Order: sequence, then C-alpha cells, then structure tokens
Amino acid sequence: MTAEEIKKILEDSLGSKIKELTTPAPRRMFIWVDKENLVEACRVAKEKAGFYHISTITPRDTGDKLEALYHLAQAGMVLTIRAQTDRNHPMLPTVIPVYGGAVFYEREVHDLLGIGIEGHPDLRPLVLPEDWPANVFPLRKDWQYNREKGVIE
Amino acid sequence: MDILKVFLYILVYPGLLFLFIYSTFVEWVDRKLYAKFQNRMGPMHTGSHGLLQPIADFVKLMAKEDIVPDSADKGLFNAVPVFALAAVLASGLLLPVWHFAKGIESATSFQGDIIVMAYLLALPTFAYFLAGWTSTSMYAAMGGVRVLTLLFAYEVPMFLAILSPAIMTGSWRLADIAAYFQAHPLYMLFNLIGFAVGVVALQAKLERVPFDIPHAETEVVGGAFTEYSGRKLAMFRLLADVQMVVGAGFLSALFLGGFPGGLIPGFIWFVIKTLAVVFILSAMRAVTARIRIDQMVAFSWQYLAPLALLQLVIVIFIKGYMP
Amino acid sequence: MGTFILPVGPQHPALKEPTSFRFLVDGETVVDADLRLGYNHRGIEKGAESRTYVQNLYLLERVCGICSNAHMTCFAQGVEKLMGLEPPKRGLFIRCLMGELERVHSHLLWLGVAGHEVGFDTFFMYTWRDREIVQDMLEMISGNRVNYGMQTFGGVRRDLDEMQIKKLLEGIAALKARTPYYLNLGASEPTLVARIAGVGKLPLEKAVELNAVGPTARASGWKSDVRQDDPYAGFGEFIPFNIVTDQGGDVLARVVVRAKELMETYNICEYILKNLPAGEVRVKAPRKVPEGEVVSRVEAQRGEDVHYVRSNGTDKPDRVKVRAPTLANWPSTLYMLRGGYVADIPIVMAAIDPCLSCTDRMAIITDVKRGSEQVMDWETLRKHGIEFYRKRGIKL
Amino acid sequence: MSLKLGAMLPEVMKHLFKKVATVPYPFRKLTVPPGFRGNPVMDPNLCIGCQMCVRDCPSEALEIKKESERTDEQGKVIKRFSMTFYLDRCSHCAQCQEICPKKAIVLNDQFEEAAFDRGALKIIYK
Repeated sequence: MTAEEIKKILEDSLGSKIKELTTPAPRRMFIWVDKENLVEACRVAKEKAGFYHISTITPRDTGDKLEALYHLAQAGMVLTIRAQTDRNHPMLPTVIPVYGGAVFYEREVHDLLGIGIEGHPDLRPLVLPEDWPANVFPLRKDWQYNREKGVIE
Repeated sequence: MDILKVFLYILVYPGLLFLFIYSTFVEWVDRKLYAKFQNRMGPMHTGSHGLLQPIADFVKLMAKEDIVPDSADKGLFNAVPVFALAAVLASGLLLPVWHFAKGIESATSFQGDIIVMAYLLALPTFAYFLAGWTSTSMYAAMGGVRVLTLLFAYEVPMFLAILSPAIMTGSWRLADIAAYFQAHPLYMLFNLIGFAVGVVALQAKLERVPFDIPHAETEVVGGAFTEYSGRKLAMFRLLADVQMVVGAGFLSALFLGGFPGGLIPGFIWFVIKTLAVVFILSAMRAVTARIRIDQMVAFSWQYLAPLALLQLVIVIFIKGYMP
Repeated sequence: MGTFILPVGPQHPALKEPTSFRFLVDGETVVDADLRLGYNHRGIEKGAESRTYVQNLYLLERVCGICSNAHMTCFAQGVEKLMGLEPPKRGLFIRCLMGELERVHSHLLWLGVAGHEVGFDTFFMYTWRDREIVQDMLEMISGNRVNYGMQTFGGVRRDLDEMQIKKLLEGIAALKARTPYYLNLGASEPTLVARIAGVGKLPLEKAVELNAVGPTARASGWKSDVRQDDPYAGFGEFIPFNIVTDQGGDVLARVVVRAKELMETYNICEYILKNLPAGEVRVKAPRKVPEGEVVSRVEAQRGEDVHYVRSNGTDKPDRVKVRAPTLANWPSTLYMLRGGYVADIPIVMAAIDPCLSCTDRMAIITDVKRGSEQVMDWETLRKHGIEFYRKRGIKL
Repeated sequence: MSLKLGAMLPEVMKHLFKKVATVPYPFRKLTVPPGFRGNPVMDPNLCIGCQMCVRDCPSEALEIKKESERTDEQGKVIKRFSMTFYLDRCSHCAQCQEICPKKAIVLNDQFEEAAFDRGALKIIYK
C-alpha cells in the first residue's frame, strides 16, 4: 500500500478525528488523535489500512502533558498514532483488544510514566521493583537521579 | 593370614583405597575423552595432564561450607549420602578381581552374588530419591520423582540383560560366569545384544546424557542434589564415579569374560575392560542430546526391554541345543 | 504430585540472563506461565536524556551485548535522518556487513545454546568453535569482539583494507563449508530431533496476533523482515537478499530458519565484500541536532529493533525509546510454554533467543544470624560489599 | 534429513586424533590483531588541552589537567597537560582516539585489565 492510499483510508474512516497528519520522511506517517478516539484509530489502522504489527509504545513527557506514541507497522510503512493525556490524571484506553502484543508495552508505559491504562487486565510493575515508591515515575522530566561519582582516591 | 587377606581385600584392593583412586582416574579418563570428542583439552593443570583434577575437585568440595536446609529432615538428609556411598562401595567388593575368590565360595563371592550386586547398585537410586524428597526444594522434589520414573524405565531391561549370561552358564555367581566365558570365549558373541542393553541401562543408571533427566541442569537445576553442598555433595560425586567403575566391572565380568590370570594380569584385564566400557559410555554421552522423561520410558519399553527379552530367548534356545 | 509453582529465574541454569518466570506445574506439564522483568533495568532511556548524542551512541550500543551493532545502527541512522546526513555508499556497505557478520555470530551462538539446553554439549562446542572464526573477523575489523563500536553519525568509523577483505572472504568460505556439514549431522541425530520437533508450537495466526518478530515469526510462516519491509542502509537498493521462512512453527522450524538464514547471510557478506564501492566511509556530523522526531527500525538477529528519537535542537536528545526484539516475543513465548512439558521450558525459551536489556534494583538481603529481613538500597549494599571484602584483607 | 542413530559418532571419533581448538589461555598468551582497542595512552608532548576527549567520553573516564606553564625564549607560552585515566570506568570505545585533533591519545593492545587493588586502575600520564 502506498502512502497516498493509506492516507486516504485513514482520512475517509476517521475524518475530523485526526487532528494532524504528517509524513516527515519516506515510509513514515504520524497522526494525532484525541485519546477517546485512540482505540478506533488503531482498529481502523489494523483492519482497513493493514497495519498488522505494533512495534512498540513510546510514552513521553512533553512538559505540560503526557503523550504516548503507538508505532504501528506494515511492509513499507510505519504509522505513529499520537495521543495525549493531562498530567494530573493520566489515563489512556488499552489497545490490547486490537493488538494482543501490546500487553507488555502498556505495562511498561504504566510503570515508567505512570499513565493509567483503562481496561488493562494486569497492571503489576513490569520493569520497576515491587518496593519502588508509589507515584514516582522515573521517565517524567521532573524526576531526577543524582548519581554519586565513584572516585578512586 | 586369611584375616589379613580379607582386610586387604576390603581396605586396599579391590576395596576402599583402590575404588577411590581408580574411580577418580576413570572420571579423569571420561572427562578427557569427552573433551577430546568435543575438540577441547579437558582438565590440564592439576597433576600431569590434569590427572589429579578429580581428586582436587573432591578435596575442594570436602572443604566447602556444608548447608542443611531448615525444613529438611536433618537425620535423613545427612544419612542418605553415606548410606548410598556405602552400598556402592560394598558392591565393589563383590567384583571377582582377585584369584583367591575364584575357586572356593567366600563372603565376597557366592552363589547369588550377581543378584546382590544388582541390588546394591540399585540402592543409590533410592537414595537419590530420598535425597530429593527430604531436601523439600521444588527442584529436588522434581528431580527425585524423575529418578524413580527413570528407575522403572531402565531397571527391568537391566535385570533381563544380566539374566541371560546367568542362564547360559547355569550359575548365579560372577566368578563362575566369568570363568565359563574364559573357557568358551566364542559364547560371548551370543550375548552381544544383552551387553548393548546392559551398557545403555548402565548409562541410564549413572544418569548421564542422554539419560541425565533427573539432574538436567537447564530444567531442574541440580535435580535431587540441588540442596546438597560441601562434603555430602562430594560423597554423591564420588559415588557416581565409583558406581561407574563398579557398573563397568560388573558388565565386564558378566559379558566380557571377567579378569583372568590372578593378581597382576587380572588387574590389567580389569583396567582394560572397564576402560573399554567407559569409552563406550563417554562416546554415548558425546553423540546424543538429552531426551525427555516420557521419551525415555517409551524408549525403554519399546526397544530396550524387548531386546533384552530377545536375548533371553536366544540364550534359552542355545542352552537347549548346546553340546 | 498436584499442581505447584516452579520458579525459573532470576537465577537458573537455563537462563543466561536474569528474568523471572513462575510456572504453574502439574507433574511434568506446564499449566500456566507468568513473567517478571526488570532485573537488568539500567535506566538507559533516562540516562540517554542527560548525555550528548556521541555519548549516547556508545551507551545505546551497550543495551545488549549480542545485538550491540543493531542498536548502534538503529540509533545512528535515526539521528542521521534528523541531522539530514547522507552517508557515503561504502559506509553503508560496511554498515550492512557489520550487521550481517553480527547475525552470523549470533545465530551460531544460538545454535550452540540450543544444543546445550537439550544437553547436546558436543554440538554446542562445535558451533562455538566455528563461531570463533567470525569473532576473530569482527575483532580484526573493529578492534573488539563484542561491542564493535563501528557505527557513527554519517557512516562507519573504520574502513576495510584489501588484506582484511581477503581474510574476511577466506573466513566466510570456511564457515560456508562447515556450517551445513554440522547442521546436517545435528539434524540427523534422532535424540536432538526428538527434543525439538513439534515442541513450542506457534501457529501463524497466533504469531501475527501476538506480534512476534524476527526468526520466531518467520518460522511460523510469516514473511516479515525489516530489511525488506523498511529497507535501511544498503538493503533494498544495492544489496540483494532472500527472506527465509518455514511453515513448521515449532523449535525445529526456528532452527531451520536460523540455519538457512546463516547460509543467506554468508552470501550477503560475500556480495558486499566483492562489490564494495570505493570512496569515503563517513561524512562529518554536526554536534547539535535540529528539532524533530524519528522512528528508526533495524532487523537485528532476534527480530525488529525499534528506536524512537526526539531531538530539541540541543546536543542532547529529548527522548530516546528503545524496544529490543525480545520484548516483542515474550507474549508469544508465554503462549508457547503453556501446555508443554517442564523439560521443554529451556529450549522453548531459548528458541526466541532471549536477550534481556532492561535500572538498578533494590536488593533484599536476609541476615541469617539475626533472621530478620533487611532491605538494603544500592548504596548500602555497595558499602556492605566493600566492608565484606575489607574484612577479608582485600584492598579496594 | 534422515535420522540415523549415532549420526555424530564418526565425527566425534575423528576428533580424537585432531588437534584441539582451545588454547591453555593464561599459560599461553594470546595476540590481538592490529587496531585492537585497549587502554588509552596519552602523549603529553602532543596534548594541547582542548578537552575534546573529556567532553566526548561516554563513561567519564578521562580528566585533563594543566601541569605547568612556561614561556620560552621567543616569548611563546608552552603548556603541559596531564591525563588521569580511570580504567575502572573505561568502556574501550576509542572515541577519545578518534576525536583527538593532535593524535595525542592512542589505544594500546592491553586486554588483561583485572587488578586486586583498585588504586592500580587509576593511571596518570604526564
């Protein structure tokens, strides 16, 4: 499928739900949707546009908001769906019903940036230890770790 | 004089001292062969070409911390290795290596010693199970259960296989069987199937690849020995080596015509024949992958046991028409 | 015996790296499997935000030892796109060559480990002996055996000379002769085949549904390969290659796929070395990166490796996200393990070629004498360690 | 692919008479190919103290300090710099060698780096 075809399918199916669509590089496409429309966008991407594979989910702290980037892939194209949520009650819907392989990525998102995943069956910590303090999320920009330098005297 | 001979027999040759030294040597041979098969060097730096490495390993383990798990039955946990080692060392005394045991029956060579020997060699297997069970560790328990499952797979073919030379010679005494085959060397050829079954069953008894299922490290860590350390583990390790020597000697006495010619030639025959068996065991270890427990049980009952039975039929047939 | 929980890891002989599985086991059958990661989490993504791009190059190389070059390539080519650099053709060819040589070493390593997991140590020794050839080749090119450090922004750091190319061709010819010989021997050994055939079945639809990547997906018959789907470096344009698939979906199929991929990789290496274009190997890269974001993908030997880099106009990135191929394969591994035998756990886990690149953890140390559980953080643990050795007369 | 019991046996037997592939390593030293990335060695005569290596070192293993400063007969200022190298942090990436504009840092062929004393891992070139 060419970039134009994919673009047409997405625009036809999602319409005004797409806030922004860019193609910064060949074989790369970024779309921005509201978090309410995230699952629908994923479903359209998988069922109509042929994005069978979820590469990963990148959670990111933009400063005033938290966002998650869903990298979907098929032969010849990588589609990134951007969804943002506010910092105080970060919450995103789960995409597991569409992409079964997203289960570990969503747990990682929950672990490291503290974005709640609505509808996720199992949100135990995945990479952080069980005794990690609550409400401390290492990948947020306000979390700093001051490493002590080990020096040989 | 006889008393002295008995003491010599129990303590020196073929008793404790000899079995200890020779089993470490056999372990060295096994490791070296295995390494050579794999294009490696094997042990090199303790003694000439690593000859003392098994002893060094043993001494090192003896010096290590000895841990008993809190929830284990301490008495049994401590007794099991000693008991198992004692059983195997006792079975070593029954090997017909010294000429004075040949003519007359004695405490170490009597009618039915072949059964006693098979029994003593089977005892460590139960000890392994008990060791696994008293350790109260998940891996050890699993290893223990696997030990018993394995036992039911190889023990029947093993017993059927050792039955055939006994039937052929009409004696239940190792020395008699060996003497018979020394007198009629060609009859050994009729027992080749039995020997093959015996070697495979011995490999399973020794729990070596492809039958090292009870302590397959990538599956159940150390199997029944997971919780054992220090002296007790050293005893189990020594036990495995002694078992290999005695098992190889047992098969040689049964199928390969024993160790004729008195003290010195007998000793040389013993070394040659046991090393030959050990060579086969090492080669078997080098060319196979570990099979699963269900595959092992299926293999024993589909191939090993029928082969052993076939051997029995052949022997009975020959016996019927023998001059 | 009833059902009980069998812990495998974080330390277990079947796992060469720390990860923790909990298996609900009924006798010898696995009923359910659960996974816990993070024993190796070093906070690389956070660390990358406070380092310059050049420093990050080497930091990200150390995400994983075996696929170091794949991570480095992925990061380097992503940042190149942000910088708007076009590496010279010779540089791209050498970049591909490194990737393929790394694939050779990794697949040979894997074959050996697979042999070891089923107790076939002879096979393990032979494949690892042959792996030395490719390791020496990599050492000769890059000056190191594991972290090659060959990729940089705008090309590669070292060039190949005629002597090296000759030696490389010789080495590949030797491997090309040896690999099929030993694989045929292994494949005709009944005990080995009995252990891997029909074990760890992953049907095609499950592989796609659970988003498996790399040889795991290809062994289920799914023709996906980043080198073809999303060509990078010299692939697609200059360097021809075939994708190997198999329909089996079991461990045997994964062995077959990797074995055929090895042969294919030898051909790619030969093609690269014989058609190496002349010219420079790198262009000069700026220190600051203009604002932007990029998704970079590389076909590592375990499958698809994804990096997301976002720059903010300074010499340090705003966000770097790394997704190593193994994480993508865990859901399908858990699927494969359920319903199998305990004895098949190591080989099924090994079959996806797991590599766990995952922050320092708090350690719990139980003081045996006092019988109390003492929670030590990293710093106390370090001091405890130093004190422990000092008491024993070792100066630190 | 046909199954054969003991398929590896001939191969294994052949190896009984082959030369071993392993080396008794600590007793027989190994050589490394040219271009090996060992420890950085700094030549104080060449260093101009630009701190490029310190800035680029991913593991913060280098420190460059000014040792002395003197003015020669022609009135030219000659500075000498020393480098403190922490071997315990070095990751042998050779970035310092690559970035050095005066080629003052070269990586040697040392690869046996273990020491009982941590102090031995702090190396000063001046």
